[in-house]
Amino acid sequence: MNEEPDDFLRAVEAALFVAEQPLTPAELRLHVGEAGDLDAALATLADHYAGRGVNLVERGGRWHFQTAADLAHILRREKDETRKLSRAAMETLAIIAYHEPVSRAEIEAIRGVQVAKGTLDVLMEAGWVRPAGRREVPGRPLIYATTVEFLSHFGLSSRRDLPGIDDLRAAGLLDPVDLALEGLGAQSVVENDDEEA
Amino acid sequence: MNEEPDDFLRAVEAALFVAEQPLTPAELRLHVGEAGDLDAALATLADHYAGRGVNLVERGGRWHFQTAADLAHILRREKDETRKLSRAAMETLAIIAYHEPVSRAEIEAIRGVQVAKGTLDVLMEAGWVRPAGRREVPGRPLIYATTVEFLSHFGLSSRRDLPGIDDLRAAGLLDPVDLALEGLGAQSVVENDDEEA
Amino acid sequence: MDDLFIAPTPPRADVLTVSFESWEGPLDLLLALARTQKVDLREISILALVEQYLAYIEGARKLKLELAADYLVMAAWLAYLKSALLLPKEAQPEPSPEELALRLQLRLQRLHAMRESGARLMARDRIGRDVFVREKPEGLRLVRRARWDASLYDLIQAYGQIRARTQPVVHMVAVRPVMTLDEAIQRVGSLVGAALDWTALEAFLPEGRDGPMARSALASSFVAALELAKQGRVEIRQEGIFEPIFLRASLPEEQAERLL
Repeated sequence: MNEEPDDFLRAVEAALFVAEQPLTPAELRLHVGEAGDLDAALATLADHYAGRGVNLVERGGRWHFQTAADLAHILRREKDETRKLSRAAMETLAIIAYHEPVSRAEIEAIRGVQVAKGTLDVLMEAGWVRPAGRREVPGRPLIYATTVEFLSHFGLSSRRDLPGIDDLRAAGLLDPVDLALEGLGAQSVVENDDEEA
Repeated sequence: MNEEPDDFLRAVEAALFVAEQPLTPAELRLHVGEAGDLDAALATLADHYAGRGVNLVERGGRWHFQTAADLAHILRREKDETRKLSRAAMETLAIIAYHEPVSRAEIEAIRGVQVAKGTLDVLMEAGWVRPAGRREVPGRPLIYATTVEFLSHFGLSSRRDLPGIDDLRAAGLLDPVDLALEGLGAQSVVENDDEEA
Repeated sequence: MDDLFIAPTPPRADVLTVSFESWEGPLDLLLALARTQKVDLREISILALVEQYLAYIEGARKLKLELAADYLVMAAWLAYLKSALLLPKEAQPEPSPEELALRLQLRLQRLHAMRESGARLMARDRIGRDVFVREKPEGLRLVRRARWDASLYDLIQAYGQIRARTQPVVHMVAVRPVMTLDEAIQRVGSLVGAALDWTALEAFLPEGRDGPMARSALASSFVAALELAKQGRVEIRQEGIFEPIFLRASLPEEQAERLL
């Protein structure tokens, strides 16, 4: 059954293998010449490759090789990369968590700094923040809230588990640590650390 | 004989088929997983494709599919016409391949002329030659060696496959002139090659 | 690629119009000349080769061809080698001309070997010329999935920092040990009515105070006394400078007249 393929068959096989595009029989003929039974060769090849990792298929009169559908998963390898959330993203997430649902403008008012476009995207991509409708005020801004994944990632059973302001103060987390560096700023500073996010 | 290939074999086949570059077994493993005898699968595949229009070959430890050489005439297109290397580039490439690693001065000693500015550049641009550190002699000259791409391009499994390399080595033709002279029993070698040039 | 297999056409003895640009230096020319002698470079006659080369250079000179200096240097060196080789053995200089000739031969062999190897390399089945790989492989994709590294501590710390940064700052002034003027007026005003006779200022001070509080109370009570005197509510008496100060409530006018 696995006979040595003849040269015509090999030529068809090679031509299909290197082709940039699926080929019609007429296009194949330009390579493999007029001699030889092209239909038979294609049928033989399709049969030969049927159970393999690569199949020869015909779509709309054009032939091409493609990987077997059940192997798609191996052609795409996922790799986890642990990355640190930027400070801007971390702060935005914290504000959403403590004040949800909040609009972007509200986040900016609390942070005292503009929220760059990518920041919310990163948080949504991480699966921690979701759009939660619109605020019924002029402009109907989108409002954001945290997700269930947010709770599970941070080990919270509910948002009520978040430490309150008094807890934060007691833990010294309200002490102005970096103020000297940051500038006492309620002035709008467009942050630029979002690219890291 | 033409048994149904198992899923591991099919996965290896598919991964090699879609890969943009020749793959090392380690790179393949990232896709096909740790289970399965990869060496055996590669050998089986290479064997399976041996007489076909497409062959599985190993070049410098990396595997890829390519069309059978005897089908070149049907697959070659005008645009495929490879840029012809100058004689200088060709000789320089041969010297690097057969003598590697080799410094520019050593290339010049063999060729009897300076290596023109563009020659090494052309070879490096083609991806066939790379700088391979420095020779620990006065002046610490850069030394050059060939690349894995060189092996794939010229269809060599390894440098041992360089045509005639064993004969050349046996004949002492890969030794420097000084060393050859010593071997021939010539006494007091004080000449410097360069004055002949 | 054909030119790789055949060395550039070797010059015929009678044709010297070959352009020197076709040679890659004197060694290249020598190799081409050597190959007109014999296929096996190990058996060429160096003396004959030298004569060939010199004749070639001489012919070029007759044609007034511009010759690169290295061809002339080689010619001079070969002329020297030739004369040394022709000397009787015992008169030969060091290093021996035989050795020099052997060196030249070895160099020609090596260049020849590399030239042939280069040609054989080029003649192999080359990707893109003889064998072909897929034009547009789909490629094995590596999907990088970001896993964000953030702990609850990071979260609450970030929130703490925002709050610390954006809370309006409230200045709380610590309570200091003072008796205000208002307090003193209140106190002195009420106490002075209770005493009918002259009473020392110190008697109006709150008891059990010392230190800054006592001094503040004394100063405030004195100023309160002056204020009350100005309002006509108390009278102040002092015998002399630094003497004790006495206060008493000022009597209503009719009462004062009766007492006088």
